[in-house]
Amino acid sequence: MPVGLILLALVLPLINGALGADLMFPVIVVAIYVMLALGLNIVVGFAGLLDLGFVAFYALGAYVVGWFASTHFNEVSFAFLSALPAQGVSGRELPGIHISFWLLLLVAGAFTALWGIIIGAPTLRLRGDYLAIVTLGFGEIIPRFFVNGDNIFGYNLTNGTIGIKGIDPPGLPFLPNSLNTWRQFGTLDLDPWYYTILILVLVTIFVNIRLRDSRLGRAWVAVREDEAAAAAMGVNTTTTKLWAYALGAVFGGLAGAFYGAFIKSIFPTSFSFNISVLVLCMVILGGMGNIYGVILGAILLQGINFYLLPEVNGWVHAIGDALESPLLSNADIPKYNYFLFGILLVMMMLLRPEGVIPNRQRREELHEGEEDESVVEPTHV
Amino acid sequence: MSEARKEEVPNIIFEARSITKVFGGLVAVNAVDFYIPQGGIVSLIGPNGAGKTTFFNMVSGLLRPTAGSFFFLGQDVTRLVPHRRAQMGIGRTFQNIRLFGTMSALDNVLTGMHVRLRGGIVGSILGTPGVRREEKEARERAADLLKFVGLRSRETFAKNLPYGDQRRLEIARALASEPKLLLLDEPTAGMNPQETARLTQLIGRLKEEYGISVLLIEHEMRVVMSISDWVTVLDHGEKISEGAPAQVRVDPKVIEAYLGTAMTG
Amino acid sequence: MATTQELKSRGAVLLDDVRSSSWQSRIAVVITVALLVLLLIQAIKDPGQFFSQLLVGITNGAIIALIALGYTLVYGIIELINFAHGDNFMIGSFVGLTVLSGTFLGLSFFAPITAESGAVLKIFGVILALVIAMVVCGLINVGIERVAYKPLRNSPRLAVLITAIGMSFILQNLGLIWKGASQIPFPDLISDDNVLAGITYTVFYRWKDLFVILVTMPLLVGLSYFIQRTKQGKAMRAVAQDKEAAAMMGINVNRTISITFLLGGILAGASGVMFGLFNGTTVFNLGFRQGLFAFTAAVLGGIGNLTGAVLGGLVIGVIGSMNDQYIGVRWTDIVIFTVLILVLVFRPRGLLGDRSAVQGGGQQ
Amino acid sequence: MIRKRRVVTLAMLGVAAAFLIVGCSGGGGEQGTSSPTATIVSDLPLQGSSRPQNETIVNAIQLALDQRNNMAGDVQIKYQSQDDATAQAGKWDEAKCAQNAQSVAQNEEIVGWIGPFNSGCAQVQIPILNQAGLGMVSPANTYIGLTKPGGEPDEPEKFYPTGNRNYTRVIVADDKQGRAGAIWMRDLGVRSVYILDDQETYGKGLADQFQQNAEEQGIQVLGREGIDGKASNYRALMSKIAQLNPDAIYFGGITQNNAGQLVKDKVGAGMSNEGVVFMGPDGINEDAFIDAAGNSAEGVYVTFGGLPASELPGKGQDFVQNYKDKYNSDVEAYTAYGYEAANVLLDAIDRAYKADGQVTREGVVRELFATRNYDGVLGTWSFDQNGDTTLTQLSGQRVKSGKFGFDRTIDVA
Repeated sequence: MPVGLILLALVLPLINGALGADLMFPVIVVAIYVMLALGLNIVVGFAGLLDLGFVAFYALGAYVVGWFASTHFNEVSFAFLSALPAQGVSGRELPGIHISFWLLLLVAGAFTALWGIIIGAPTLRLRGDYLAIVTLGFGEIIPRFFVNGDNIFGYNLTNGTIGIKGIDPPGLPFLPNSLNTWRQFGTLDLDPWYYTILILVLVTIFVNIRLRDSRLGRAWVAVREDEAAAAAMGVNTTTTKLWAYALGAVFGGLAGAFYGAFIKSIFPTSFSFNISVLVLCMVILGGMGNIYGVILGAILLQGINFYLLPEVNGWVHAIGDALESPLLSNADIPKYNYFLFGILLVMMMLLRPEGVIPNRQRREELHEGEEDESVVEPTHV
Repeated sequence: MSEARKEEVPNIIFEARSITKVFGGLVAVNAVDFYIPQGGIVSLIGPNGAGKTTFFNMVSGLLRPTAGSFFFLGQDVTRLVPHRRAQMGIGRTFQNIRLFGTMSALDNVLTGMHVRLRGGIVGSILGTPGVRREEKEARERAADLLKFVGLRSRETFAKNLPYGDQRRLEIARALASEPKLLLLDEPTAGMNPQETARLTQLIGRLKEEYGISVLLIEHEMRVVMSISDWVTVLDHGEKISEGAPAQVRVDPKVIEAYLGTAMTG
Repeated sequence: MATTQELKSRGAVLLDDVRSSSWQSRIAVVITVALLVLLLIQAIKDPGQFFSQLLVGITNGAIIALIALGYTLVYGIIELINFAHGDNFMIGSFVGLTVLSGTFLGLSFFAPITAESGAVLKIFGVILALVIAMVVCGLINVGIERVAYKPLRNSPRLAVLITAIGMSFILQNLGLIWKGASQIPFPDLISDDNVLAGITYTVFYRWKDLFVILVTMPLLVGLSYFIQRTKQGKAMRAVAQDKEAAAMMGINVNRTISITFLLGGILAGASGVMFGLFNGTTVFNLGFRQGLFAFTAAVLGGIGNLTGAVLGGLVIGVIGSMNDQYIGVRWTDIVIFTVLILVLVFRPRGLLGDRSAVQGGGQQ
Repeated sequence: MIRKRRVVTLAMLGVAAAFLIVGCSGGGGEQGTSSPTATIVSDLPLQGSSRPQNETIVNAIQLALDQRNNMAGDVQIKYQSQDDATAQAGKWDEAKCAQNAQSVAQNEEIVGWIGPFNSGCAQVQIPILNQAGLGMVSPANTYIGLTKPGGEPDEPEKFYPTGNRNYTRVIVADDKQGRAGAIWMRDLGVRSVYILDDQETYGKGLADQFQQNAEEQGIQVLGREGIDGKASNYRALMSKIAQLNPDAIYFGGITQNNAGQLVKDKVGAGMSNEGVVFMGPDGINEDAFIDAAGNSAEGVYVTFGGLPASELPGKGQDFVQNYKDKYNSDVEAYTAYGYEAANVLLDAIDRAYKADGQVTREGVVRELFATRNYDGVLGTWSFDQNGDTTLTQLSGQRVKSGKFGFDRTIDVA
């Protein structure tokens, strides 16, 4: 891990402060996506399994925090290591379950890993494209379930589209009052949030690297390349794939948990298929299997989404105003971002399937077909 | 005949009892009995389409027989999945080389060691001393294996190796799983005479240096005749002959079967 | 000597046999039977309502079946889930709408055909819309195959699938650019009146529903004739069986694949126009969900199997309408996607079975 | 290899920095004018399907400022328009909502906030801006729980962590619109109703309120169901409802969730709009609904949480005319509310400066809540202690010959 980059990341809030810029929020959002992309990278990049429903784990992680660190289950009142005072704003005893965010991170990781296994176990024996469809199915069902979940046989499990609101901040209650920002994780000073997600991202990167170079990492590549040969070498292909699925899910869940606490509200409608595809685009753009490539992919695509497209929109409007063309001055370029991503996916696959920063192995694999094309191509064509 | 031999060689490592495989009405392998003695080199020969590779895939677990059972080290392994058989000590190579093309030669061998390594996920992530030591030892062992099969380039992608090296790498990869029984599917296919000779020598050393039993499918009759302890001949899924190489060579049924097709080798 | 190809397919068959163990099938059968009994009870309680819903389901299912055929044809021949197919269907409905409006790119060809037009003009309009949409969608499908899938025919399966997803987004956004984000109304060319008026009033079957069946049936018959009887159809079947062998026998594999995509596109175009005329609205993101339903239908019937796709479509349609009636509209999506997952997990070969979805040895 | 990695790292860094700098190049204020200055912001979703509606609100705010020469009394006003939608969502996005609120909260120059448009976004923003003590005026949020009990058990307290209120709205909340629908149905002689909603915050909340009020009005509720706004049709649903023979169907939801299809299938299932009333809220009060429903829209009833432009009092008519003159286009349903919100906020700033001699967030909030008998484009009204408007006049409209026509006013007082 390049030390320089870590150092820069560590002092970023200082730079931000010095510039008087307003970077922290977008940086945190980008970091969440970096985590998601790295999680998906384990599944798609390392193990070669196409997961089109990755957003499901993101959603599950967020709901874990939503359920266990808010007033949602207001029929009970239970707090455990929570950063909140036992009495709420109104002075009454806080209804709902309030468990420390740090503990919930672990819970979210375990919960999503469990779901990864539940989803993966029966489906991982399916061939790759079928697996993609099954994951897509789950990715559609889970958010839909959260939408409908306000009435499961009369019980309000998820609060439907109104979502879960007022999620507790993480907080470090044992700190002295003088370190109030860290004690409370307020909404105004984002430094504690930033360092939290930074640590999470670094852990994710570290785990990615270690896994890639481990016995399991080799098994993933083996299964990806030739499942039968891998099995004949003694690799348990199902568990190997299951691990990829579960570990990918863990990082999706952790990202979701952080997101839930950070935004303090969860809406089931935010976990759409588009998010799955966006994260997939990040992995593919950056280079499947390449950790740094995937990070770059996440930063690039979020940059395009948040800054480039609105900027381009501004330019187009300016041009439209100058030319007095209502078509251009009323254009809504950012609306078509998935058009861009669609083209990106096709172009990447056709021209540079290994991504911007390729993984050495993946490049070889993805260009495999080209060399022996003549062998398979019917001769008279 | 086979009954007689069983008495001669009491130490049976692998046994097939009336193995039958039917593909949608087509009988590919028909009630074949078969066994491999401890430390022996047994060859399976027969003309094209005789069902050798099908039989082979059943032994390694990629296919499951329609009827009959397999015993390995005295245990019924008929219903075991491939990786479980590999764990028990059945290693194999493939007729059409199936290396992990975009892994380095060394990594291919390390993958072969998969079942013999213990490094768990948590250990790998934390980099515990145990896992590190194991990795280091594994690398050394893998390097030794590469040296044993006579491969110099460790870091080259498997797919970029010359053909003969790929064959040898496949054997090294199979050896890495520390098999007690090694299945070699036409290991000399596509090799020139010198390479073939070297490989034959290598197979001989497997038995001597590692005490590994070998089941060999081979078209090259010179190889079969020179190193086999025992030869079984399949034709149209049926066992038509078996015996010592010299015996089989003169069996009229075998000659007929091979005359019916083009005699290879 | 077994070729790799053989080895793979044999492996697939075997692993499938081994794994779909009998207790799973038994549970599946028990659950299915229980559900059918529950439905039967409802049918006896209120037969009019039940049959109305059955007819609704069949009509909805017929449209799904036509789309499903496109998936199954393409999957049968190149083992690709053509993700963009659902969006091609959406484009089909847009093309139909444009034809009926009589205006394209600001050029007015004829006066829009609306609910007020005469009967002859309406029939002419519907046929014209169908034909043009079928041609356009057929060509789009062929074009997509040529540009996006053909160069990747020997790449890992993952790569083609990702390309297909990309194409899906491209088509969807073309629809968005073309007609905007909101729902667009189709002219009401076909009557909402009850066909069965005078016979029974408890069962409601509109002329619109009949129209769907009247368009679907000839298409199915035609398709089946094409595949069973014509030279091209036979070539398609040969290529689906074994590309290499077909090529060796002198079949032009690339052209056959193109024709398959053409057929799929034609069906998508027809179902797009029908969908619009039947439901009365269309929208740019229609294809994702309808496509997924249709894919579910194809899988349910046994992907690669044409009869299966039709059967699957009808079953999905009926499941949908029965769910709307007896469970609740908001659960319909979940129920259908659950069917998809259950079928893939427990019976990947589908009801009628053809190509196994279970992993064969080492396929990419 | 290591060297190469370093290059890559640097490149990544560069790109990241470039994006981030582009992103924050806007904003930043200047100081040093003689009269006191203050900044107000609006926060509306400006991408996706609700963009046209919200652009008219931005225009209306700009109009209000132009008419005052950018002055609130003696205070010079700067205005920034923020977008709380993202391209990837195509609508409001909770992260963007939080980001906007967070960023404004730290900028002390900003003393007033107009928005947001969506109640879901308000749920995210209010707690953040509450801690910053920033006064908010929303032109469009109707979810009850934002200001008063009636939503979830611990609402509205959970939105106000400081315990002080800072949020107001000039539109009437869902309880009143739901009640208006029920009253209207009673007056139409409806005795039984089937209620549908689109399962979104707005639609579901309204349907809840309607249901409660319908029961109070003695209307029998035959069933209640959430629909999937993306389903291809609702034939099975309508066939089921037709069996129950309701006098009316109420739909809580928005056009974008397939309201047009719903009406088409209702009529298609043999329930004509003459025989069975179809009523919806202001979420379908737009031409897009009539377009989507085609002929089936004829005779549909729609309630609106205020008065349509044509029924506004004199000042309102002036506004509609001024808007038309300036922007050469018509107002949308919420445009006048955006204009009213801007004027209320500007007057509060004016009063705060006059009272305190300076403009503080605290003062603005105090004065906002002190708005009484305000004579604006919506009529004469006050904020109650919750920050809700005291207006009780809603309107009912009906589709006639392919257009919404004003039918009646409904007073829910």
